[in-house]
Amino acid sequence: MPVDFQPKIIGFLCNWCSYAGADMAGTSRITYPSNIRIIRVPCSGRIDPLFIAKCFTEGADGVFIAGCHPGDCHYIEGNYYARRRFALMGDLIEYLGIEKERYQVRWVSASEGKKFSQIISAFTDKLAALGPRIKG
Amino acid sequence: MMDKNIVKQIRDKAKELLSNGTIKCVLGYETGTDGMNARPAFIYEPEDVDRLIFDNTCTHNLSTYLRDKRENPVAIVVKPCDARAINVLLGERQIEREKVFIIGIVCQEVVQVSWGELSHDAQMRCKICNQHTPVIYDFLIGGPVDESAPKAEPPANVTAMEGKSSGDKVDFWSGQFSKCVRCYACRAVCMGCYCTVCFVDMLDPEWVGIKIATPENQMWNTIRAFHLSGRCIGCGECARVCPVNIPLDLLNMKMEKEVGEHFEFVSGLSSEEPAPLASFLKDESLGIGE
Amino acid sequence: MNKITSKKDLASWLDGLMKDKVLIAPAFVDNQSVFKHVANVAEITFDFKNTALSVKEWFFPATEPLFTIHQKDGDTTLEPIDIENEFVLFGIRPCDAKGLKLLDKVFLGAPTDTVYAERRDKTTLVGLSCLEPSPQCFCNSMGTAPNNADDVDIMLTEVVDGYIVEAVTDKGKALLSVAKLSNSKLSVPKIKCPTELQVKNVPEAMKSCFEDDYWARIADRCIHCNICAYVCPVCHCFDIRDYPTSEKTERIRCWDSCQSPGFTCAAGGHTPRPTKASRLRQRFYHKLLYFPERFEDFQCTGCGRCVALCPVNIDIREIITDVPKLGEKSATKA
Amino acid sequence: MQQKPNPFIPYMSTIKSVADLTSDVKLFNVELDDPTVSDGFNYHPGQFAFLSAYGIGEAPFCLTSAAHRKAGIEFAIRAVGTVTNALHELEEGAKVGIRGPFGNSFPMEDYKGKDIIIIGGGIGMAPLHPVINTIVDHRADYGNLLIINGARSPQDLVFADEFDVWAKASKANVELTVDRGDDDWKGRVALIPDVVVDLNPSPKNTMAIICGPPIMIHFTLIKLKDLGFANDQIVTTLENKMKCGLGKCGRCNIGDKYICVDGPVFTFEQISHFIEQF
Repeated sequence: MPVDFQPKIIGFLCNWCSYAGADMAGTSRITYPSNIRIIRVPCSGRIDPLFIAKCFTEGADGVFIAGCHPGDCHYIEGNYYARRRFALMGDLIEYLGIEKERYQVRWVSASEGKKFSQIISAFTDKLAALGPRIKG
Repeated sequence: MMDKNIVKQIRDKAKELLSNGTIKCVLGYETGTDGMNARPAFIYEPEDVDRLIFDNTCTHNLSTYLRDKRENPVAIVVKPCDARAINVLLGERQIEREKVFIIGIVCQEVVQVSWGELSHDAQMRCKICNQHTPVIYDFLIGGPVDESAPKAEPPANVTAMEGKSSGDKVDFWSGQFSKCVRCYACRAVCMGCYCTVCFVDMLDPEWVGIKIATPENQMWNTIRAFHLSGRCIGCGECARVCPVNIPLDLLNMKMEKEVGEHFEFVSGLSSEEPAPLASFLKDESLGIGE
Repeated sequence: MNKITSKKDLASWLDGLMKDKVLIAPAFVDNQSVFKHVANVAEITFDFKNTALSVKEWFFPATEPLFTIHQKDGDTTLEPIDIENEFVLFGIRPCDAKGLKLLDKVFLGAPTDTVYAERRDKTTLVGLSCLEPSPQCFCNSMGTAPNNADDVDIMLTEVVDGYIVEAVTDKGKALLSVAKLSNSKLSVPKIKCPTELQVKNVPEAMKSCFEDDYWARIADRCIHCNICAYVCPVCHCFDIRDYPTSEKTERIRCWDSCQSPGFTCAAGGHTPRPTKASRLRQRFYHKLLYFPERFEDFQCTGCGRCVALCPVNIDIREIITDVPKLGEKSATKA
Repeated sequence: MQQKPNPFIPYMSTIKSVADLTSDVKLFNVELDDPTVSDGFNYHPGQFAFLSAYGIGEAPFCLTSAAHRKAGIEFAIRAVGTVTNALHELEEGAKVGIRGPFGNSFPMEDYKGKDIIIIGGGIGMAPLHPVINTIVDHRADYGNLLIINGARSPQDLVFADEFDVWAKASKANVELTVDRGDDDWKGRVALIPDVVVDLNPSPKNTMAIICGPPIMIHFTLIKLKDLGFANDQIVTTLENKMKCGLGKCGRCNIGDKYICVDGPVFTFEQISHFIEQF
């Protein structure tokens, strides 16, 4: 594994909480690794498992998903449905041989800029240690 | 191995329903061109009912044909597994209960079927089945069965796969998916795959590229398995029809196992219970988000 | 006097061929016999029933780039596909060889499909007689036979302790120049496919039953998967689309099938064959009437793959048998 | 061995101009980059070619230009699918690919001395455009020219700029009709088959050429037959889905014909012998 391996992370963030949380990190000048490419979605309920599979197919080393804390969904219950999907999708990709560390779902509120930054830093470190997902 | 009594009851019922005009067609089984294995049969006339048979080669899940026959009332011969498929279709509003007359058959097992070969080995799914009486029917054929057998264990091959290292899993599945020629027989034969436009056929956005290569094939098979989570009733038809022998049931059985563990749900037991991915509990954590 | 080679000499001949050619041969993978690239003779299985996929995939692969598109700094260039290697396809059955002969009519007819032509050109076919035809086979009815040498470069027939070797073409003779052969009084055994069908009147009969309800009744059972088309050694329909990646775009051709609902669906949604019955009918009319009208041969080799692999037992042999009777039925009606 | 060119590789070409014909139809003028290829690219009214949007794919389009005018290769393209939408994104100077020309053509020689009725619906005018311009440019060779062009709305009439030119040619008449008019529309609001009945053209020594949506062709055909037109006096182009243009991909197969090589131009006499009717 090359020493300077920089994992590619695709992040899907809900517009109302987690994207605002990432924004909060930015405006508060809290840094986090630039390995994550963020895609803003209206709600974690919008994140089709297709997106996750597509990211891994296209060569992502990790997929990060964040939405409002349960109970705080802007659309009342979008993240409750999403939670079930994410649980099953996690089981499926692990079964296919994608290490479960490569897939992370977290609840991040608009005020949790610091938490967002810490999560991304830790996730990036973990992926760097795992090495590229597609070997060779 | 044909039970003459069962066959007679099917034929009599079919004749009665066709003759009195209750239905227009009977979806059942007849003997195939190899003279030993069954194939689906569509009977429209009372005088044709003698084509109908039933034996342990009747592996096809005929509920998959109900989507083609929505216009007129039909009768359908179902095994217990197929009966659960009917519940799924009813629950998803794909068929109307009044238009389907269900002839349920008490079933012990079906054997592995391949054209021109007569097998005596029960299908793996049948070995762990503990549902021998259809959960839904209008007319039941076959005697009572002791259903007190212990609840089935998760299939051994799923547990074995779970125990493998990530690297070994990748090797196994890449090997399997590299064989896929995307004939989509798994989709075509599946009662649950009724979408008018399947994601794999979409061009804009194009979720799966045209190239028939391992990553695209994995994408296809992964998402198909996901789309069947909580809906698959384990008829195993996808694995049976795969011309290159990809063990697709290994994916579906895993998903059903997880659906059972996370949501205490078994698909098709009732048409009223909400589907697990179309419902939620507020206070379940599922290990997500923490 | 026939030429014969021992099993040991055959193995060393094949071994030698691998030095400068790629050897494709039957092997067992996951309990299924398949044609694959083999790196040594030990991988080859000499005793096999027909593979699930025919050998057409080595000439008209399930998926292949037709050329590559490079787009960089506003500049677009097209790069043709280069087929570098020469191939030996060992173990091809006469039914599959007949399939290639029929595919040649389509792909080599003007304008030549050069991608197919180059693969065909660079491959030598070594046939292997089929000593035990399967119950689904009916190759004799489709103008070939289990030991027919017409469509290969070299034909091998297993006999006690070895193989009778027939050098059929110059290409085959060239390949055999390094083989160890001896004379033998043994002759090629007569082998016949167990199933024989009356096919002569089928195209004519097809003409009068196009509107028959028969096709809809068979289509009832059809689940419109693409298995029959993909396992067929002669089905040649394909799709073309671009496959872009960050570095380049490949224009990809891949198998397609007239059974799939989107096959004739044009942009905008117009579909000339919207029903399962119309698509199923197209398959059999193409095989048993249109192809014969255009190329004077059935688009079928009797390999039996679609018979054995159809998930719902749609059996072309049954259709070939039924069609003339339908013709009679409509003739009496008229 | 003689090396044949790979028939799937298009000629590299450049878009010279793009013009809006309607809100969803654009006219592309394309030039082949290699002058030798360009000089050898001869085509006739009714023929088609594949146009590549690199990175998306290619699709067949009829050649809208009349080759004798030597004003570049033109395609009138309506945005309906992935390839056409991608082409609509392209601007002047963009690289595209052309494969062709493919298919048969309208036998213009045989039409000489005859009255011609051109009936086009919507984008169906595209293959008729070179026919009209061939007749207009060689006016003495043909009899009366009647053009009936219909569209959903006045804004959907393609080639509107040329109506006046066509109408001013001698022995020529242009009849326009729309399904729905608007405040400015003074012309007909009627369906094409009804316009045909209304104009009551004589079938004597006349050829009728129809292109348009299948439903329009279907009903116009009935009306023309009522007026006494025989099947071999009515011509159309069949527009099946195609992928190769070489008679190999199988999509445009109808009976023993492949529309891409045996068509797209057929008389209804020929079509009536097809075993399968679309």
